[in-house]
Amino acid sequence: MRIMVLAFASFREILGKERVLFLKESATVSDLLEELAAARPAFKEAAFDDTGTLRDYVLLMVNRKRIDPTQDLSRPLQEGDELAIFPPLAGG
Amino acid sequence: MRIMVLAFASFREILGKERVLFLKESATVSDLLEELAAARPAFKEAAFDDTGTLRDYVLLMVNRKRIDPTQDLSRPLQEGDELAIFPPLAGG
Amino acid sequence: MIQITETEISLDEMIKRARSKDAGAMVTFLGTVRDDGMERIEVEAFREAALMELEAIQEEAMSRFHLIAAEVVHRTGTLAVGESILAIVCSAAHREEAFSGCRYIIEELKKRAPLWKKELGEKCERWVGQTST
Amino acid sequence: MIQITETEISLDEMIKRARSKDAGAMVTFLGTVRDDGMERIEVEAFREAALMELEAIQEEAMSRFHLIAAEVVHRTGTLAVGESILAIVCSAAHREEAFSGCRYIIEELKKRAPLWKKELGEKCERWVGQTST
Repeated sequence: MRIMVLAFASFREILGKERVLFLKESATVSDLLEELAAARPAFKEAAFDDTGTLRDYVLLMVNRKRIDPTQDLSRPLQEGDELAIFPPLAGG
Repeated sequence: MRIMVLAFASFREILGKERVLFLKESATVSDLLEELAAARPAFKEAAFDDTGTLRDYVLLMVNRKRIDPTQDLSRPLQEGDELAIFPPLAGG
Repeated sequence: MIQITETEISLDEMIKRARSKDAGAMVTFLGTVRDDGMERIEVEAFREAALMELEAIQEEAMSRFHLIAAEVVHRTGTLAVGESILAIVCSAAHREEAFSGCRYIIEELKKRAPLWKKELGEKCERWVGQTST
Repeated sequence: MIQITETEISLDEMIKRARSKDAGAMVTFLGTVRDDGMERIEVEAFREAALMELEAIQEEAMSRFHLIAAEVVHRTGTLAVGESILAIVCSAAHREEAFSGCRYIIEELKKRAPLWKKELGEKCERWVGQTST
């Protein structure tokens, strides 16, 4: 299935602003992040700590709604979903 | 001695903006107010209640410093003093 | 800058004066003539005393809240509904200080500055904040 | 009106839109680029998500604080020291509501709107609010 990945700020600098990933059916948010990490060592280093846990400051949205990385990484994605990855907000 | 009286807002409408009063030496703030009340019945009505007490909303300044009408009416005036009379503030 | 003026307030000019490379936040208060059933208001000042008081308030706000700039302009004369009576502009390094400084100035101005407003309608007129005599 | 824009913010236009005969108070917040040792900043937005969030925040502020108008404009792109990053204008019948509404919008915007700032200096660059990776 087709997932659109958007990245912002420091993660945009590593991943580019937009990319489309094709994943197997029933892939989860976690699967997607691991795929990105495997493809881009710089992303792996920026997003995961030495034990392979997602770092605190990685924020995620699925279809423009924030998800909780401590609970929702196992959430299955759907065809056409949009996942956004970004660091802590700093507007204003 | 010569005292400048300034009046603002509703009291300006009764007394005019500026007037010079000539009072006997050692006259007090209270003496000045009574002189004004005697000269202008409308001022007497606006500034004093039936018992002859200065109404709460009459505010006074001597030489641009607020004085407390409950304590300072017996204060003697000096040649050249400026007394300002006005109702509660309503700027902004 | 502290000003009491008969002419229209230029918030734009005030903001320009308050801008600074050290400022991260600027908070502005604008008091405008609200349609309370009257047509216009008259604003009167004890000019010299009000300027003195506003300068004192400005200095207090600057030092208490570490403001970079504080501008206060109060209008006098006849104003129509919608016009600006008062503008306050405070700049500071951070927003907390700019908000607090601006709030301090408006609250103290209302308590301490000798200024008065009269509402003028078709049929009646009334000094604001005064019980009828 | 809610806007995320690459072009300079016109506070003047925002204030015009927020004026109303029912408003007695208007409070404005302006966030500006402070000289923190850098030369300029870059502001980035997740545009669609930020607009949605700002609209939600605006509606909350309008109804909680009985605002008459609330305007929010956030700049994106490259900004020099002194330029405006963000402007918020709130009008209300009374000052308490206008201050609270303006304060609410800036605090919620900082917490909820997907926007980022990068400081760019001669020798270094740094995403604001992020520990170095």
